[in-house]
Amino acid sequence: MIDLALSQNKEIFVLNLGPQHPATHGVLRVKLLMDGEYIVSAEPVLGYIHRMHEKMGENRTWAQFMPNTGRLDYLGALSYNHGYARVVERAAGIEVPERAEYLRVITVELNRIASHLLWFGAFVLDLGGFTPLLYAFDDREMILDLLESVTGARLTFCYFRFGGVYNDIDDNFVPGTRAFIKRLRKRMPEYHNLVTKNIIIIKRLRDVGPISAGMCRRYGATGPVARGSGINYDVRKNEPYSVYPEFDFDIPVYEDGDSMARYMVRMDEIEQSMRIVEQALDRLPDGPVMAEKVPKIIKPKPGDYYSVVEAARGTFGVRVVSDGTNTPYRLKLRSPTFSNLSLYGEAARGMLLADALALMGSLDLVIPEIDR
Amino acid sequence: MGKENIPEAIVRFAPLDKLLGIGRANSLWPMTFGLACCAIEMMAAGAARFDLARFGAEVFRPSPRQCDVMIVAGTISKKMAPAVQTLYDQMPEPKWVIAMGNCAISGGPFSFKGQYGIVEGVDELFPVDIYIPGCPPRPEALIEGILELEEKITGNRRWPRVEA
Amino acid sequence: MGTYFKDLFGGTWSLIVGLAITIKYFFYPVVTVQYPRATLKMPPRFRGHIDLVADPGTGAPKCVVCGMCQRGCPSGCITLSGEKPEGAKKKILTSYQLDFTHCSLCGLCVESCNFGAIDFSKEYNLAGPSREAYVFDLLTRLKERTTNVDNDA
Amino acid sequence: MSIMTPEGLAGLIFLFLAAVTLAGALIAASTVRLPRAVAGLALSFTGLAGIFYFLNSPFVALMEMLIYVGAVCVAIVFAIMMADPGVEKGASSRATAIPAGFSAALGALFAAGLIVLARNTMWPPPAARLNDGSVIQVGHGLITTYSMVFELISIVLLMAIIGALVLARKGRDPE
Amino acid sequence: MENLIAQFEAIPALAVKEADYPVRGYHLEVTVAPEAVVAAAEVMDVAGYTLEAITGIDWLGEEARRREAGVKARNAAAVKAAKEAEEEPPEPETADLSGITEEMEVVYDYTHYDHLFRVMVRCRVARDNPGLPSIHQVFAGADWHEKETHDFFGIVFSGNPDLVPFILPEDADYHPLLKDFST
Amino acid sequence: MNAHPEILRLLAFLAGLIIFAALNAAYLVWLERKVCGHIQRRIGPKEVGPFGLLQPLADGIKLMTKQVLVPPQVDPVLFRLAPALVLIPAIMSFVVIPFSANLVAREINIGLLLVFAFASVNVLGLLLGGWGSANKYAVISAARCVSQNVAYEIPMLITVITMVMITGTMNLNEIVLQQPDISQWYVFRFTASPLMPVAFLVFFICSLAETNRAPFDLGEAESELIAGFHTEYSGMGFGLFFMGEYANIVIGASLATVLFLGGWQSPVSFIPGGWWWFLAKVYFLIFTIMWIRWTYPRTTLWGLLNLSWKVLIPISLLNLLVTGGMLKLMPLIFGAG
Amino acid sequence: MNFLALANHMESYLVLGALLFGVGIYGMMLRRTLIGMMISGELILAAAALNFMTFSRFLAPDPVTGRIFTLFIMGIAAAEAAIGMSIIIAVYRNYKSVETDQVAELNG
Repeated sequence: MIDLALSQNKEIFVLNLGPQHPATHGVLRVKLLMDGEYIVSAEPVLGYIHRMHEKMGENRTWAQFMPNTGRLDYLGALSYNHGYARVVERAAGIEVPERAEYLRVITVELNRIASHLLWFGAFVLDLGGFTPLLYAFDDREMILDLLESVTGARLTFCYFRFGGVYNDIDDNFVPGTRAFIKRLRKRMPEYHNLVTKNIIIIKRLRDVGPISAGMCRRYGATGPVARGSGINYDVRKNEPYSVYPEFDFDIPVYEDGDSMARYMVRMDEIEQSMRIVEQALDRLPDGPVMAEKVPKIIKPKPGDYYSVVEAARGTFGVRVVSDGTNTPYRLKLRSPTFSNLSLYGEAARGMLLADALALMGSLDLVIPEIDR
Repeated sequence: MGKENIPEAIVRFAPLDKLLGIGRANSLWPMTFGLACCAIEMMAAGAARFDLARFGAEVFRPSPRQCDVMIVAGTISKKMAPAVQTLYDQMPEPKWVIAMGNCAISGGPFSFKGQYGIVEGVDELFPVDIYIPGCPPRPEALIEGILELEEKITGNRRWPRVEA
Repeated sequence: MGTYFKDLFGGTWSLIVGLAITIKYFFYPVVTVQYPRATLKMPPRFRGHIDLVADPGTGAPKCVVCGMCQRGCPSGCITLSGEKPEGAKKKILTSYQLDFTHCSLCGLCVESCNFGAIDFSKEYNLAGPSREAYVFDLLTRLKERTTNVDNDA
Repeated sequence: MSIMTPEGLAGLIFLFLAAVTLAGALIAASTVRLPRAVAGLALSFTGLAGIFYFLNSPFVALMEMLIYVGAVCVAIVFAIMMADPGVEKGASSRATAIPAGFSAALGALFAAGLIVLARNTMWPPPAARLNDGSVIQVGHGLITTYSMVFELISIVLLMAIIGALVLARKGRDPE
Repeated sequence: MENLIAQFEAIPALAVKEADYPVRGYHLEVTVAPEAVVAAAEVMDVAGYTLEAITGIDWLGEEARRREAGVKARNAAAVKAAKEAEEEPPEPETADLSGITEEMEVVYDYTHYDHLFRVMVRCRVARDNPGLPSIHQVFAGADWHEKETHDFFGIVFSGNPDLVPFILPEDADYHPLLKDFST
Repeated sequence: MNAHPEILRLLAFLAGLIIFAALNAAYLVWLERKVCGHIQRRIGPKEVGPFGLLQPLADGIKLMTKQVLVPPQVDPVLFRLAPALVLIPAIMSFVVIPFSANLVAREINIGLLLVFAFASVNVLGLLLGGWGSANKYAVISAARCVSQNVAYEIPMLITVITMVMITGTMNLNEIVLQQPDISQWYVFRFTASPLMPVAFLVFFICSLAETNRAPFDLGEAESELIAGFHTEYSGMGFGLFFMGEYANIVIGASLATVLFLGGWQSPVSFIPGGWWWFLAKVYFLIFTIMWIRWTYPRTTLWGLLNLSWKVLIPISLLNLLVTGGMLKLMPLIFGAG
Repeated sequence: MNFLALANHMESYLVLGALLFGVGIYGMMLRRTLIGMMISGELILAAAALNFMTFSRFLAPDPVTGRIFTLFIMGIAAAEAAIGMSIIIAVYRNYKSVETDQVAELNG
């Protein structure tokens, strides 16, 4: 494809976006074939931050792998904690107390808001607006303070344990979270006024980078990318887990499939996550945060176990193969952005460079999670 | 460390050197160069809560040609190492390197026995001036690192020390 | 044509609204915490590197050299050794090395300790020119801490 | 005449500008790197603009800057970027290559002829001025006496625009 | 679902087994021969499924372990039986480890956007010179997953357009997730 | 040593202007960092000197003593020439800017034309710099800059022609003198054309685009083109580009002030007019430019060209027509004079 | 002869124009690319413009005439640059070359 295009037209040149480039949010490299400002073909090159998570999984005990999950997708670390904790609990048959499930949902949803806020800022940064990033960081810092007061970390949380969570919340957490949600509710209209309704943003996002529902299916896209293309798929609803069925929330779906749709999905998800957190805080039951009968050394029965959760970027799945010992025999991490990014090459063809970067931003990439 | 390639001045003029040092120390422009988790904390350090700009160090330049300090924030994989090396080589002298986070210092949690993919510490590639441990370090630690680097350049510290 | 004028006037209005928001924040107070001059309060659960906990009575480390933390650590950053003096009931800690540069601050070591002998320190602003400085000898640190406390008292 | 008088300084500046003009022209005509040739051309035109200033016409001088440096040179650099010849290739492939010496001789011949002509002609004495030739006069001239020229410029420019569009368009889609 | 099972059996699949979803996390487990993975993918495509992931598992030494475990169990049973019968325990058997072909496995995870049904298609290939056809014609997203599996396990997906090191460095000739891999 | 006073005056002004341009570049950067800081609810430079006022000095020292890398692939002549081509015309343009009634380096009758003549050279500098860098990002950036500049020069010049029609002169000081108080400012001179505020807006937007400022900073689009045409420049080469950029901003704001906002004339009766008013107006406009920059995201190339061809050029042409009509109409209605 | 007074003599301008013209001719002959030839052509046009201006300054009773002709030349030059550029682009797109001898087939 590339050679053919090169041989046919001398004006086409190769532009290497990355591995160090401000728009790739890390160390993704995209090999672009450009005809002037138009992209003839785009080919992401991965592996610049391959950190051997799956190999490490085979070398560590079940519990020791937990910190790694927080480093897969450092923006939504708790979702990944959750996914891994769930699959091991499934394999080892561990029940989680209800309070722990509530705490998991609250922290995961807060983390999702933080992740979307950061994405929002970074996305607008890709489009050239710097200030919304810092406003988003402002709000995000509040979430991080809340989470830090519970988990002790700001970013790479390692909070969940098999059978519950590491420790209970402190007294300030519930009022703090309520105050934060109140604040964010006030801020969201400002974000919409500053960014969503801005004519430049609308012109840059509407009809840019359309992804059809069929394309999503062929590439296995999930999360906001699929929901922006009219696919009503969210693991929290389609394959209910934890205590999600107890909450009343909507899955935002937009039909257009363009960057604006994906943007709107995420912005609406922030609102829905706030709803979930509020309901969870209202109903937060008392009780222990750790299951009582958790074996010190976990040795699941041999066999395959699979579990998915809805992370901020889409469906995060963990397949573990146990051979009955205290280490996983095989640990496969199905990362959502890996699939979401794989459609980039097809979607970016024929686009302008600036639009292709808007498309890339709208996919919400976290590279370490792709490379694993 | 980072200074060893600078040609020796023909006339050495101590006060002028000192002035240069002060000028350079107070205008450390980092590179927009994030590798992994720590990059987010690097962004947080530039954000309103912590505000690296107070020390004149918020001018994140995307081009290595215009940077003074490279903040290596994250794990360096073996595939990435040549690119990092190139970026370092592209920076004009005088230049400094901050290794932010355990991954950049030593490979961090990813340097297990039998690993095949990462460089165990950025100092295997080029000299590092300041190390900031943590996984990831808090933004304060990055600010502290910048201050330490300023101290290293000018030889004295203008700011109070914070004892945790 | 309709959309043209709608875009023109609606777009201009959206731009003005944007300007209004930013200028509003221009006059808002800043949220910066000026780090070396002012510091944020670390939450009680903040995880710095680990530190040994001294027995309040004797001032000696609580550690009984069971090695659980060493085994539990995913990154293998803890090396400890102890010896059993003649006639003593318990092992006594002779060295406790923490290679903080490999630590991932997961807290598995603290959790696995049944004696409450290690805890997170609150050091959040470590930075310095040498890598070796972050291989901590926790026993020495503990001694320094206790002597400091004594001096203060 | 002393240099430290306005007239003397002006004379010095004139010489400087003339040198700049010629140097720029030589660079433009002889360097093999086309972007440099354009830089030389721009230099030459800048010098020429200064010379026009000496000829009592700051208006034309500024127009020279605006049109030649700001527009023509930019258009040429653009053409270079589009076609990307970068460096002119050697003459080896060309059977009809004109040797540089011959070119130079021809150029020198023309120049010498013109110089001789200029120096040996008995120019009539300067005529009495009708007006000061200010911008207003130029404007008046353009729409009264020389309205034909004005129309012609307009038509030429219009044709240039259309022609450029047609040519570039055609080139874009060869099918 | 019956429909799906029938279709899989028509491929033909080696085994179609319903799984215990709450325990395993998937509903249907289909084992196919390497030649049949494309047909299985087509079944899934027609039924409107999407490909979630492809991965490999290295079963190095698994057969040997299984035989040893079987022998061990038999020995134990024999010892127990002898004890009950108050006889001399018989000479313990030793496992016959000859003639083992080491295997690797490729796992395809399918799911559906609209209803909850997860299908796992597994396929065993020989460990030396492992290969099976690519399904990227059916699911475009499989391309990257296959490249990744090739990187990690060295499994060759014939028909994949560009099976070069993808996540590993360009010049990598090792497959790190093999059980006998060491640096 | 019998230097002519006129020469001395010119030399003094030249030195003054260079210093002015340099100080402006330095302190506008400081101002920009402060403004963006406060818009983003942070402090901005603070620790280097009081209020961070020594920050530009530190940056300057650093940039000047930084190694100047000339990468091997570049055309060294063009590479070194380009920053000068950007900076020098910008400083030259200051020559005709009337800071006050007498504080003008050289008052010439076609000052307006001079500014545009020199401003057009700026483009060539960017183009040659980008091309000379032999870096793909720089080349794309240069091409973008030029198409942008060409597209926006048209509405800008049409607006300026309209202004020349109204004022009847290209002498900047005379234009200022025509606007003695706030009701006479051309931005509010509805008797000349009811579209005057729009014309001001068009001019302002065009000067944003001409100086490659956000939201039209396509040339330096950080998230797309690294650092655009100055990707390969280090140390003072980059510093000169920076100075040129800020000098151009000052010129754009000055022109807008002179043409529409009454230049150095005082808007209120109790404070006399003078350079302070001129600077106040200019810096207010510059503040607005910064405010805009830190509010909006970047447009795309097509959005930018669309804006020029579909919005600004029609509006400016309409304004030209209306103005022409009004010029003929007003004497008929109000009588000659 | 006082070199500093040259600015007031018509001949000096004419000589400069002649030299410019000569350089233009030289470049025109030397150049092999369309762009190079265009650059040299601009030099020749500039020489002509200089002569117009000179005569207008020193000889003509109405100084406007020469200026208007110079403006005319500038208009022509701008038009030439525009057309030239698009021809170059068109030629390049079709022949992938801007070397004159390689596009000789244009002639027939």
